[in-house]
Amino acid sequence: MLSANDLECVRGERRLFSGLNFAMQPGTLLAVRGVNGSGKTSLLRMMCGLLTPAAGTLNWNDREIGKAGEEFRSNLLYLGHLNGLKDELNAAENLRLSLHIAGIAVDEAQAVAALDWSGLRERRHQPCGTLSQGQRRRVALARLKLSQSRPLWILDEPFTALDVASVERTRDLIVDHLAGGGMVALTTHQEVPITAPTTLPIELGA
Amino acid sequence: MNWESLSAFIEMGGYGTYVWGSFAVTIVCFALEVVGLSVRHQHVLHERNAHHHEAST
Amino acid sequence: MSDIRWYKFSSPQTFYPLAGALAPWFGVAAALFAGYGLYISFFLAPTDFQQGEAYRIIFIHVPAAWMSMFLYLIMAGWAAIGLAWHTRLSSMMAVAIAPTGALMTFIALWTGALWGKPMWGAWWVWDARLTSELILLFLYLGFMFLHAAIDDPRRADRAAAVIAIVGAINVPIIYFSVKWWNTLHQGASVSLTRIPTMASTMLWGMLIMSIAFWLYAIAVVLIRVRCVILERERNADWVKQLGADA
Amino acid sequence: MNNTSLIDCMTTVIARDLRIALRRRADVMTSLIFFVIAVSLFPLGIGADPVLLRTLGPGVVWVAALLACMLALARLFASDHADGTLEQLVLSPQPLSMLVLAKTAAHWLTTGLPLVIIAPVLGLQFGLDSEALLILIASLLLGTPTLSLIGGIGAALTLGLPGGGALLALLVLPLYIPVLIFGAGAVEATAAALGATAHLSILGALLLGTIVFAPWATALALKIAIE
Repeated sequence: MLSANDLECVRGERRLFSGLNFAMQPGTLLAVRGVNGSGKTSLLRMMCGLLTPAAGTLNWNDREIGKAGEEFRSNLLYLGHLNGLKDELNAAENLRLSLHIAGIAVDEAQAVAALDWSGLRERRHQPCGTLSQGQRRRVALARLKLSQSRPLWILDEPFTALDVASVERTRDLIVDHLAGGGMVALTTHQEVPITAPTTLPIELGA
Repeated sequence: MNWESLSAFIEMGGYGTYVWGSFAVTIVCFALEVVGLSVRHQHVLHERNAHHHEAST
Repeated sequence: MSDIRWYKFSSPQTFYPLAGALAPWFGVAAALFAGYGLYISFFLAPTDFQQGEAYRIIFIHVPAAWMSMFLYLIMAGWAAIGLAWHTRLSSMMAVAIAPTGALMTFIALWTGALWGKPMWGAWWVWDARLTSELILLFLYLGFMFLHAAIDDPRRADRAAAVIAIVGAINVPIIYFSVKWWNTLHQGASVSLTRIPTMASTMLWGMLIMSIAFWLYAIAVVLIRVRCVILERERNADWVKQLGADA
Repeated sequence: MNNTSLIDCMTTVIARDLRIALRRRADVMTSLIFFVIAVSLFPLGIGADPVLLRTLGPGVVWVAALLACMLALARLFASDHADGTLEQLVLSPQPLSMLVLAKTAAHWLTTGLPLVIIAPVLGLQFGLDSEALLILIASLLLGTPTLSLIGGIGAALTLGLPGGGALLALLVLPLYIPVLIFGAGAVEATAAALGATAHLSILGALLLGTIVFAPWATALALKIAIE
C-alpha cells in the first residue's frame, strides 16, 4: 500500500503542489491530470523515489520509501517519458536485459511472447535505433506484459505515440492488473476510460 | 625596537620588495574581497527593491 | 538520505540578522589581533641569523596556509551536514566559505613564491607543501565551478557537497603522496619545512596572526552568507520587507 | 517479486555495456588512438635524445593514459542518462553502488584495459627496457581501474551540465594525482634499480580504497543528478 502525506513539490522558485494526500490500496487507479508543467511527472517521479519531495513523505506499507529502498523497488515498475531502450540492442535484448536488472528473470520465449503481444514479433531482431517512436514505445510497454508480478505500476503518459490498437491492448492490460489487485498510477492526456475497483483522480495545477 | 630608522625598516635588510610585496598581496586580496562583498550585498538589495517597487506600484 | 527536517530551526531568515550583528564584531577583533600580530612580527621578533629579515613573510604565509586547509575541512563539514539533513543554511555556509578558502590558498601560494625567490632564487619551488597548496586551490575551484555550473540551487548544493567530501578525504592522501614524491625527487634541502629555529616571539607572532586570520575569515563568511541568503530567498516575503540598509 | 540476484544484475550490466561497446567499436578506438597520439607528441616536442626520452618515458605514458581515461568518462553515464536506462539502474532493487561498480568495470574493460595492452608498445618508443615495461603494465593495471572509479564520481556529478568536459577535468584531475605519482614513480623506481614494490603496493591500496568508497559516492551523485 503506497500512501502520501502532505507532499510538496518545488521547482526553482515555483511551488507546483503542496499538501497532497492519498493512499493507494490494491485495486486503486491513481489518475493524475493537469496542464503541462503542473508537476504531473514530478509527482510520479517522487512516488518512485527518483525525486525527493520538498516536504511531506511517501510510505510503502508504513515505511518511508527512502528507507524501504530495495523492498519498495522490488514491488515497483516505472515507465517514464524515456523508453529506456539502447539503440544498439534489438528489442528482445533490450527487453530481457532491462527486466533482468529490474529483478525479473525473462527467457527468450517469454520476451518473444511479450513482443508478439506488442505486435512487434517480426521486428524483434532489429536494433531499436531503427524503430519508430511508436514502435519503441510499444517495446517499452512490452515490459508491462512481463511485470504482472509487480503490484505497483507507475506509468507516465503510457498512451502517447500509440495507435488505437496499442492503446486498446495497453488499457486492457492495466484493467486486468487492477482487477488482479495491482495498483496503477498514471498520467495521460487522452481520455482513456479505465474501469478500476477504486479510482483516485488527482487534479494538479487547478 | 630593532630598527634604527624608517628607511631601514622599509629596506627590510635588503628583502623589502619581497616582504612588503607579500603583505601588499595579502592586504589587497582582503580589501578586494570585503569591497566586492559589500557591492554584491548592495546589488542584491537594490535589485530586490527594484522588483519590490514594481510589485507594489 | 535520512530526512530529518532541521530547517525549521536554523532557517536562513532567523540567521540573517544574527550574522549581520556578529560580522562587525569579528571584523574589529580581527583588526585588533592583526595590529598586535604585526607589531610582534616587525618590532618584537628578532632578525633570523640565517634568513635575515625575509623570514618575516612567514607571519602571513603560515597563517594563510593553515587557514586554507582548515577552511576546506570546515566547508566540507558544512556541506556534509547540508547533504545529510537537507538543511539549506548549512549548504549556504559551505558555499560562503569556499571563496575565502580559495583566497587564503592564493595568498599562501603568492607569499610562498615571494619567500622562495630570495631564499632559493626561484619563484616556484616544487616543495611538498607548496605543491599540495596548489592542488588544494584546484579542489576549491572544482567546488566553486561545479556549484556555479548547476542552475537549481538544491542540486548545486548537493553535488558540490559530494565533491567537497571526496576532496576532503583526498587532501591527506594528496599531501602524503606529494611529500613522498618530493623527497624522492628533490631531497629535503629545498623544502620550506626547515622553518628557522623558532624564537618564542616568532611562534607567538604567528599564533596571533593566525587568530587574526581566523576572525577575518569568520567575519567575511558571515557577510557572504548574508548575500547568499538574500540571493536565494529573493522572492521570500521577509526579504521584500527588509529596509534598504538591512 | 525479485528473482535475479545481485551478481546476476551486475553481470547483466557488464554484458550489456560490453555488447554495446562491441557494436560501437569506434568509441573504444577513439580513446585508444588519443593515447597513442598523445604519447607520440612528446618526442616531437622534446626532441629524440634517447637518454632524455628514457627518463621522461614513464611520466609521459602515465599522463597520456590518465588523460585518455578522463576523456572516455563523459561516455560512462551520458548515453544511459539520455535514453532512460539510467533511471532503470537507479530503480533496480539491487543497491545502486554495486550496479555502478559493474558499470565502471565494463567501462574499464573498454577503455582502461586497451591502454594497458598498448602501453608497452609505446614504452618501446621511449627506449624503456623490458623490466621497466613489465612494471609499467603492472602499474597501469593497478592504476587505471582507480582512475575509472574516481572518474565515475566526476562523470555522475557533471551529468547533463553544459561544458561538462572541462568541468569534469577540473573535478577529477586533482584526485588523479596520487595515482599518477605512484604509477609513474613505480616505473622510474625500477629504472633507478630501487624496486617498485612499495609503489605498487600503494597503488593496490589506493585501488582497494577507491573500490570501497567511489561507487557509493557515484551512486549518491547519480541520485542527485537525475532529480
